[in-house]
Amino acid sequence: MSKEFTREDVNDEQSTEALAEMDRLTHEKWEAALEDGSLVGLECEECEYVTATPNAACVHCGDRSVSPVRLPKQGSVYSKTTIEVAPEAQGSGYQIALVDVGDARVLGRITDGERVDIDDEVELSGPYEYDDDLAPLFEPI
Amino acid sequence: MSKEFTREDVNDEQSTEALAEMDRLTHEKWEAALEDGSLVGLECEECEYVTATPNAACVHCGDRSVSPVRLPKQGSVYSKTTIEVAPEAQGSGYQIALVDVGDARVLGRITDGERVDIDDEVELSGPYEYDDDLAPLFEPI
Amino acid sequence: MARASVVGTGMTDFGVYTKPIAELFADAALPAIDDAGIANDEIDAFYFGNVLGGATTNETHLAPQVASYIGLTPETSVQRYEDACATGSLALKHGVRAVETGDHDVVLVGGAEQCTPKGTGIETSEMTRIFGSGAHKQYEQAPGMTTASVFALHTQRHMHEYGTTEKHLAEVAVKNHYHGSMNSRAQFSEEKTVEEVLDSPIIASPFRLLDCCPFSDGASAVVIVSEDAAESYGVDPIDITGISHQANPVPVADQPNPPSTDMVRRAAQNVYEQADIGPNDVDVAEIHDCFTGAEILALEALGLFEDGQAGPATTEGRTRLDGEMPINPSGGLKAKGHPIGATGTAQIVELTEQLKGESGDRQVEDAKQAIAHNVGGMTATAVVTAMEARA
Amino acid sequence: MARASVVGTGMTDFGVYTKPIAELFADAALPAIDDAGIANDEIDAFYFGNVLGGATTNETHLAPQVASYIGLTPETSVQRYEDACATGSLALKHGVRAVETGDHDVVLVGGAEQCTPKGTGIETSEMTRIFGSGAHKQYEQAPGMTTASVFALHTQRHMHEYGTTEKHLAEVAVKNHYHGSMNSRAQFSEEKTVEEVLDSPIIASPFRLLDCCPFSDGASAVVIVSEDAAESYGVDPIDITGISHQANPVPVADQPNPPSTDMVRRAAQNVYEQADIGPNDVDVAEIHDCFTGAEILALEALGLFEDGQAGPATTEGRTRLDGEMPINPSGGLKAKGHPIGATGTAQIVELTEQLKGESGDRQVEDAKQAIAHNVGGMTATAVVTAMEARA
Ligand SMILES: [Zn+2]
Ligand SMILES: [Zn+2]
Repeated sequence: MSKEFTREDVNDEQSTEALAEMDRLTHEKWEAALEDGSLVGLECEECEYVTATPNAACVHCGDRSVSPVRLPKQGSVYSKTTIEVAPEAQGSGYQIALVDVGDARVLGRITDGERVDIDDEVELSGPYEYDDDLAPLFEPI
Repeated sequence: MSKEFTREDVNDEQSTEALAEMDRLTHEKWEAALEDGSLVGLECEECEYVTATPNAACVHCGDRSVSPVRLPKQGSVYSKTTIEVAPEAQGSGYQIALVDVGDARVLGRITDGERVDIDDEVELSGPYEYDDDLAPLFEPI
Repeated sequence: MARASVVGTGMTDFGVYTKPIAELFADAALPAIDDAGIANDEIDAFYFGNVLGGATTNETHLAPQVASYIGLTPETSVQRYEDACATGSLALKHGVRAVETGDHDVVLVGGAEQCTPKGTGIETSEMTRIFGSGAHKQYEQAPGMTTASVFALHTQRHMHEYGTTEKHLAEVAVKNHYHGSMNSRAQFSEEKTVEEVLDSPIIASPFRLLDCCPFSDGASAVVIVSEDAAESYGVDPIDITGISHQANPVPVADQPNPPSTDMVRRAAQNVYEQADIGPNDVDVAEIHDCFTGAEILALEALGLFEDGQAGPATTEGRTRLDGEMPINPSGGLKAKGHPIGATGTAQIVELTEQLKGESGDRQVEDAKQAIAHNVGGMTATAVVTAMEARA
Repeated sequence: MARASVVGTGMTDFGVYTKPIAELFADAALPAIDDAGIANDEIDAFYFGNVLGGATTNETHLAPQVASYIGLTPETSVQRYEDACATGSLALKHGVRAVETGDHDVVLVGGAEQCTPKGTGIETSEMTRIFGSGAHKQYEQAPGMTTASVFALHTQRHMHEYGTTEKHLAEVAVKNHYHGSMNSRAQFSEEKTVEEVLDSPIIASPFRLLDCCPFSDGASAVVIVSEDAAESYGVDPIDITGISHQANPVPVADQPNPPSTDMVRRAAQNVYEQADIGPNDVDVAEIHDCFTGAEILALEALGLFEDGQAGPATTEGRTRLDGEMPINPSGGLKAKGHPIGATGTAQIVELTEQLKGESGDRQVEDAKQAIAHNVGGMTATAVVTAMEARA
């Protein structure tokens, strides 16, 4: 997969202005950011809703004025589950969690072997890969 | 797969009456007949339409009075095609044909290596198996 | 005032079937057609629900094939619907619209599905992957979310906020197995105890094996006509007084609290308005209890119990057959089974029989008003249907 | 008199896309919404067509996901349709019904599909198997029937009965590639010669590689409203004056002669009645030319040419852009491409532009009446749609 959204675009030093000047936030750019340790979301100018995954318009109000925003790397667990029966390539005995990162919420994978509970603080620890897709991986702080 | 419709039910000596007394012609019974060299179809009492594959009612008029009938083993080719690109397990360079068997028409496979044309006479030569299903195999006479 | 009327129903026992899907569906459809007392050529349209055929047996475009098998004439308008586990209800919605507007007079609505490892020839881990196909590939499947785990996430949050316990969940399973033990069509005929549920292995915490509905094969069908036409069919019609279909955002991270039942709340409000009833008027309900926690969440979202009260209410027996608000007299998805494309119309079959007083041992007394609740995908779609017995 | 009106259209270039399907669809849907000059919250319902997602990328229940991505609010009624290659037209049929009856005011109808080996990550032989999923598993797939071969069987019989030749078939491909060369959205921009077609390798006799439409990725969308409402959108509306959906028996062995186009003949007759026109009134048509023979069969079934005359007519240039009956000015499925869930509404996009006089180099002069013809499964389903420019 070509990554038009490069390391330079998403590193921590990147200005908020540079982020806002991106074209539509695509899955490809979102994944590239994740690979570089950043979680990028979208904020709606109209209703201020913040989402943690790419959309072409606001998932809350439908307005197209959505701008990329960098989400915090630390967040707290909104809910979690430990999964024992899963597709084979996912393994078993792992956790997933809905994590509140700033004003957004994202579904992430918890580092293998770790256990988190609701309200625990977690930190983005990198991308988790499954079937050629990347997902946020969190570990307890 | 259990075969409640046994060799005894479908051999050539079986009477038309015995066929007519079968419960609904199922795919399982149809396959069992095919395994034993018979092609069994259904005739509609209402509109006399004859089909070559199982149904719960007449595919032509919708009436439920359909009775199993033995179809002739010989038939003539209504149309045919030679297939070069197919699912891997089907191979390539094989023919399929719509074959008129008595008053019914059935889609069959032509024996590997043989070639038939429209109006050619063909004969049922056994079942062809693909993905656990059986289909009629025909060869030119 | 009714939007449509049910004049015929049929369904197979739910369980394991290896026969072709057309043959399976015929075992539901032909009885439904007979129940309505109509001939095949009176059926103007056929709306067929099936979800997984493409992935499991390489079968799409099943509607014309199934229609031919059951003898619907080629003039019949036939099509397939797929909206995950809400498939049957979405097909029903379109059928209701078709007869309500007069576009069609008689519509056969139904579904058939094979989900069991034996029925599909696919083992459990791979079926778990295929079941998960309702989830967002990038933002839900990738981190490892499964069908059980999305309801698990909601239920865990519900437990955190309201004090719902694993024992409350187990009581849902026990109650639905009890109801299912009186339903000869149910996949599970045996009762279970709270201890048995709590001793069963974890699938996705807090859900254990006995908190989860099984993989099922089966089929169901209903014949619907317009309210006015219903009388002429010489049968006892049951009216569909409302049907509402609502969506939630996807992925689940964008769904609002309380635990992601916003679409159910909207659907319930809308359907109560259509039917001119309130939750207090409901005598019996079939609920989408794919997991025990899903029933708890639904009972509250439908307004049948206050938020946080469905767990205790279940433990107190208030949702049992002899309770004040009998839920899932059929045994629900939990005990009756969940052949997903057939589930929506199977709920309608159960409620039609309940409203006709023909449910035998599991009859809810004096059932006049009923609702069905069907959820699709990763809590992305809900359909709520209201039904009423004629006075 | 119109059943609905098209007030906005959008489509992607057809070709190869590896992006998620929601992103692909947005590139068709957002332009369609903009074209209609409406805001997202004015859209009451969204009918989404996708066929293969379950089998190719383990994605079912895509409608809510795609709706969220393009910012449709959760109150929007969203659902998926699957009826093989006729999927988009079936979704359109339901959209037309919804606005005609007033059930919804504004409906977004569209489809997206990824079929290319690169777009799906699945190689050709396996995609051929998945494409064949519209065929009856036991009585069509088992003997080895593929999508190409069902049209090949019909075409061989047509050649036998009417003297249609391989050169006639090649002329269809040449004509559609010529049209496609003027369509920047077409997957193939190069013209082809009869010799090139006849020299290409056999896929299923009589069809050679260049008789067959390609595997394609792409998306298309239209916004439809009721006839009365159309004026208020401040755009130039194009009316849908008829839409008819008809089925054929399955399996193909039970389909009647002439070569299995009975359902198209019924759909055409029905749609001409709805639109109060005859085949002689048609100025331009988009035809389901998945294989060259399919266009020949369709032209006759639609009454545009006498039985047996479509081959010679094509060779004589009568179906070219400057001929008396221009067919597939877009390039058709053959040259434009065939992302199957998107094909039905892509035909509507082309015809809307033609009837508005906005088709540039490939504009059919004075186009006032148009029809679209879309076939699904193993010649099991046909949808014919009639469209008209306002005077
Ligand atoms: Zn917003
Ligand atoms: Zn008949």
